[in-house]
Amino acid sequence: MNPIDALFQRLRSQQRKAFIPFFTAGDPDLETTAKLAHEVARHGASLIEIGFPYSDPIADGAVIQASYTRALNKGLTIDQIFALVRQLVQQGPFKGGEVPLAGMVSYSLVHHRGPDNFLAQAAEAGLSGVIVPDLPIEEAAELARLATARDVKLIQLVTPTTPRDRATRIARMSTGFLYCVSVVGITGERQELPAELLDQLCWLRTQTDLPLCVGFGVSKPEHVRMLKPAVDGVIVGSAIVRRWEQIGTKPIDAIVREIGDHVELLSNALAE
Amino acid sequence: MNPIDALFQRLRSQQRKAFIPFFTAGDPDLETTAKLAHEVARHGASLIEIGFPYSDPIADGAVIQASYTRALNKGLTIDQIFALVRQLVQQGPFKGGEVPLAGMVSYSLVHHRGPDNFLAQAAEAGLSGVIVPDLPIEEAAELARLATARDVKLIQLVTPTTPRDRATRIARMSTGFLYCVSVVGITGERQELPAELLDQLCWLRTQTDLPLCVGFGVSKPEHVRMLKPAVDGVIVGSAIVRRWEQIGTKPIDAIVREIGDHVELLSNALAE
Amino acid sequence: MPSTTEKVPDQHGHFGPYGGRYVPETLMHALRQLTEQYDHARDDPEFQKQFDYYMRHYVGRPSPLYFAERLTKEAGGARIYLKREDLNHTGAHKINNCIGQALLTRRMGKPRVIAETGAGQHGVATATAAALFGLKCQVYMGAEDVRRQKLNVFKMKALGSEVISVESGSRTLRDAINEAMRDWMATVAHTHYIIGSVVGPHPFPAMVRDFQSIIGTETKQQCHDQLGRLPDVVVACVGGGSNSAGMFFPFIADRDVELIGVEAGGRGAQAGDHASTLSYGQPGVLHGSLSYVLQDADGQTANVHSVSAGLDYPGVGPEHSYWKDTRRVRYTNVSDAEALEGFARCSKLEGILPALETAHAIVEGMRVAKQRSHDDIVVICFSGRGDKDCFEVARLLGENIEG
Amino acid sequence: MPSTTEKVPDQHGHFGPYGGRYVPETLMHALRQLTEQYDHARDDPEFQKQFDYYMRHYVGRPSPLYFAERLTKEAGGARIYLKREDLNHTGAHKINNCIGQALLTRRMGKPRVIAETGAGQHGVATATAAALFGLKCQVYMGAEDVRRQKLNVFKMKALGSEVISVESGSRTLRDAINEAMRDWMATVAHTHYIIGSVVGPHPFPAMVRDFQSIIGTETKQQCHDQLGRLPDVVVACVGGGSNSAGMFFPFIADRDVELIGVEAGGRGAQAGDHASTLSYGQPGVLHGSLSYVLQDADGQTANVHSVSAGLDYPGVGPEHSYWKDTRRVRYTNVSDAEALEGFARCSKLEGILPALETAHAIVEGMRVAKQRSHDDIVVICFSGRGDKDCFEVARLLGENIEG
Ligand SMILES: Cc1ncc(COP(=O)(O)O)c(C=O)c1O
Ligand SMILES: Cc1ncc(COP(=O)(O)O)c(C=O)c1O
Repeated sequence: MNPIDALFQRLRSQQRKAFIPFFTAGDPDLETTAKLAHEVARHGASLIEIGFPYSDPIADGAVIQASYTRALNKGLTIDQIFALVRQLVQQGPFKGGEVPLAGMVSYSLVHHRGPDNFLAQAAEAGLSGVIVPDLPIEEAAELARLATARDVKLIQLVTPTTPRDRATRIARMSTGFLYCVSVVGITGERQELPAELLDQLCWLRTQTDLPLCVGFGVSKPEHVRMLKPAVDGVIVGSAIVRRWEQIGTKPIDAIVREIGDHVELLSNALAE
Repeated sequence: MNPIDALFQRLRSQQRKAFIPFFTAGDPDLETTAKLAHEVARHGASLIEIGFPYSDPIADGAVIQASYTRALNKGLTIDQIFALVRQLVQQGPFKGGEVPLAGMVSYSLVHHRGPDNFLAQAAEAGLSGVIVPDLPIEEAAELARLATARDVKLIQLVTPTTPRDRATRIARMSTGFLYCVSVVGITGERQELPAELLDQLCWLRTQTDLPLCVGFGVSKPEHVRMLKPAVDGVIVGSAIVRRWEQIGTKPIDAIVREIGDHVELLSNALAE
Repeated sequence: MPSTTEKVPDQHGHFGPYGGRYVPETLMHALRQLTEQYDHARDDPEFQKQFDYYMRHYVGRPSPLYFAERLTKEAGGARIYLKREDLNHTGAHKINNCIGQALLTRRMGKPRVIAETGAGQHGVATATAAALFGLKCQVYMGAEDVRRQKLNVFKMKALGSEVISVESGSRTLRDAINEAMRDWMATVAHTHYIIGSVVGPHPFPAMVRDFQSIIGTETKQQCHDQLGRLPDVVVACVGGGSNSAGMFFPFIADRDVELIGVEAGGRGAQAGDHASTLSYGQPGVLHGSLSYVLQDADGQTANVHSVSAGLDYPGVGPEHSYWKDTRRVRYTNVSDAEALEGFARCSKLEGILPALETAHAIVEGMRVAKQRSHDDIVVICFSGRGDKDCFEVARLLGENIEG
Repeated sequence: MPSTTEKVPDQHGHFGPYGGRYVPETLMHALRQLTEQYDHARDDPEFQKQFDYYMRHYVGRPSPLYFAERLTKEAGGARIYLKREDLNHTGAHKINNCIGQALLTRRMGKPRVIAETGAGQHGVATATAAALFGLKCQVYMGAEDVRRQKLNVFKMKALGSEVISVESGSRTLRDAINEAMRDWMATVAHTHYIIGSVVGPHPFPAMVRDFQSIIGTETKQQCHDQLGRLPDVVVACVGGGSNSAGMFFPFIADRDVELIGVEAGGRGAQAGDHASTLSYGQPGVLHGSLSYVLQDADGQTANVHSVSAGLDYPGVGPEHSYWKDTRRVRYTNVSDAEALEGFARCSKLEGILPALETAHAIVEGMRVAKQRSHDDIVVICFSGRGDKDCFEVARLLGENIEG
């Protein structure tokens, strides 16, 4: 069984929720990214989303784009990311898929490498799923077919502007879980979560058995507490990634610890 | 009899030619202009043309315009020029009109003061004639009438491009003498005098009894010698005026003397 | 009072008491030749055809008569229409005249043209026409202006013209004109002098007006086609007076059409603070013709000021003096500050950056429109685009946009 | 090989394998709405009438098809005609699209538009259309470009728009597009994003092409009226590909008309030295659609270079990719040095300063003309005027004309 499916089966049976941190591969460097993975796993991460830096990420917010730029400016390559994944899954909680790893990657990069080639390498390295945020279902059929063949989950997104019939179709195509975007717009921290989101989540429950995980704009324990009853997991990205803006003014290890603490704070809120 | 008419009568009877220097009133200052008048009279000037500085002299060359600009920048006024003339004609060779004074003045200035007013003041001050280089015969009838009434000579110009029938009409309207422009173009020094000029002068002789004086571009004894047989006088302007460009690098008196020497050189060539 | 519809100028170039030829004898022959050649050309259908051809295919005419809906709303009165000379090739009305005179130069068989220029607009237009017809071109420009207007100097050079920096006098437009006249006196046999406005000795005022009359002629036709009637008011800015003369002339006989010329009010009515020749000047002689002029007590040309380089001239075309005295055209002025405000309003409301010259006309046009009913029609001659003025406007707003 | 005259794009915006929508789900709803609204508008005679009205009265269309006699002589072969988009309001073809999309925005009842801009041309055109229709407008511009293009920044502000300096990524056009997309994701309910070329997700490539097709449609009509037949060759420069798409599209079914797209050859064929996407790139995804793109070995967008800011883009419209693969259009390129030479030649011979983008098309047009007989006709899309490029050209020639 794919580790992501296994994870949610396990969590559901325990009536627990998934806490899913996101960070960029190679920001500030690959060694630190590996450290960070262990740190967040230690502090309650159930699944980790690893961002593949891309030069022109229209689907991501300014915080994540800046992080991508920092990583690319150091010459990061996709092969290095796969190598990182390969190394991670040989140790600790990543070994055997206890804490699965998913890649967040622009279709520009997937297309360039060739979809099947990309998926083959991702699977071989040890990624259990991929999120391709700029590939709507109209263009996704082929990649979905290939992903199924390779047992890589292709996690689709729904947003508050997605009409209901379309959301149903997206849910039908998604595997692993359904990524529910919490706000109109791009990733970034928000002060509040919109009430309609809860309605949408309730409705989605009636449409699909897939786990529902909410991301975009989640940064505080209050957010997590508010969401908890309606979701199977929460995804936290920008709130983590932006900590790397401090690099140069703070030691790397201190930042890694800070992120670990923040993850613990949020995952505790989810586990309360 | 008007001093200019008297002058040419006298010269003709002596078979001599008029040497007519031109300089700007008030460049470098009025005191020096007065000195210069005496200096050139002492060195052979038969008649002096005094330039009235004007801000936009399209009829004059760059050397004379620069001189006008210098004088105007010091705040020179027309009343001051008339006062200078008034002062000059009370002394030495200017008293009694032995060396007549003529004004060279743009019609812009004449028009502004009112033509009759201007002529009245010019006559009162002691100018025997005026040259208005930007007033062709088509526009000159009124001024000619007023000048005749005030016994001020209105000296007209012909140029190498003036057709013969037109030259005849100009000669008919001119009084005092006929100002023959030697080259196509504006005042300024030239290396040579055009041969056609001599032809034109010969032909003009058959058309008018007025004295013929040649100006524009005369600067060297050779010019004067070449012209002598065909003319009643030569006019020298830029070659004199440009000496004032040295001001600041040479004492004023030295420049006055230089001009005197140059005038002597040229007037001697004419008297040879 | 003479009727303004009588044929002016007369054969000597007199518009009533104005105009004429106040130039050195050296130029008289050339001016007579030019007058003759121009008279022939004007009556020659082949010449007209050529002129029309280049106006249409090269300059991009007819320029639209555009209903300025938002300016109209803002003014809250008469409907405002803009005659879009800014859409012409090189961005202003200047090119109409330059093409006309360049064609005439070719017809006269002269291989060279010269021109004067202030801020550089007429210089660029002349360089353009010279390139088009393969004429050698030299442009006289005051040294001060050369320094301030590097972009236009670059353009003239790129178009193959030589720019001659004039160091005499005030080192600005006036001196460039003086210097160009001087050049012409020496080169008249093979050179034509393309004067940039309805100024200078006869036949220039009439000739430039005729070439620019395509503005008014088109406007009249467009009013007829688009509105079914004549406009009530026509407004244009007046520097030397060419865009206004070209706009007004075809309407002169239509006595019901009110014509308004707008001069540069500058900083105020004091001598040296404005360039409102017709408002504050008096008849005088400048640059070869008799017309209103701004002079000091002695008759020396006065210093003038305007935020707009193209209006910053102490003279004006003689026909305007005639129209002023005969009351056919009313002349008024608009200050620097008002013009800048007009620039901002027109940009924000219509999406058209006006030349600062044009901004003067816009201000007056809106003022007049405000006082009239929505049934009335005010046409503003939109003489040029404002790209050239952005640097100056920014400077006045305290922004540095250069370099 | 599919026939190029088949109806493309299909309902998902696919031009053969190209185009589509590679955007976040957040935008999908807005893009579907936009597609629907645009489809209605396109078929609505009232909308067409409005578009035509503003094209005629505001933009100044039709732009002339001008016989370039001296360029023709210089090339010494086929007759060269220039389609004068430089005479449009704001000086290039960009305004056609901006007016179209601004009208659509008004029709959709949205009060705000955003746009991206590189050198500032599309930003100024968008700010212009926004001013005209009273829309709030914010323009995203890379911080580097804001610094280099102060004049255009000033113009946008004067037109009432806000310019947002983008500090992310390479701080140039690419990043401005990314940032604009992001804004749009958050504001799509009341904001329309006016993309400046035939790029981006469906329906933009088709919609922009349609608005720009007025170029080719007019050209065809003018060829008919002036020449009595179709041209033999049509040449246009290709940045994002909008002026070329607008020019080519109406000729696609006329298989006897040779169509040539000219990309920026820059300093040479090495990666990073040019912007010849179709010549040297490969299919990939950028800014929401699948098309040829310049990428590095990993699929990251490559650095590109061109002397011309408007061609300096690593992508190209998907329909061009389709036309390339189906061989309906031939794509070639012209180097920086050649383009500068073309700029100089056109300026000196025709009195028209071309935009550096346009200069690329001129060079290729003359090259082709040279190889053909005088009976043949080459039409060059004269996409814009060169005023904006004078500073850069002067800098390259070692002259300082700023300040
Ligand atoms: C756009 C524009 N309007 C008006 C003028 C004023 O000239 P005129 O009064 O001759 O039309 C100029 C002169 O440069 C100009 O560039
Ligand atoms: C004058 C001009 N031509 C061409 C282009 C290239 O764009 P496109 O290929 O979309 O026509 C631009 C872009 O700014 C431009 O300004």
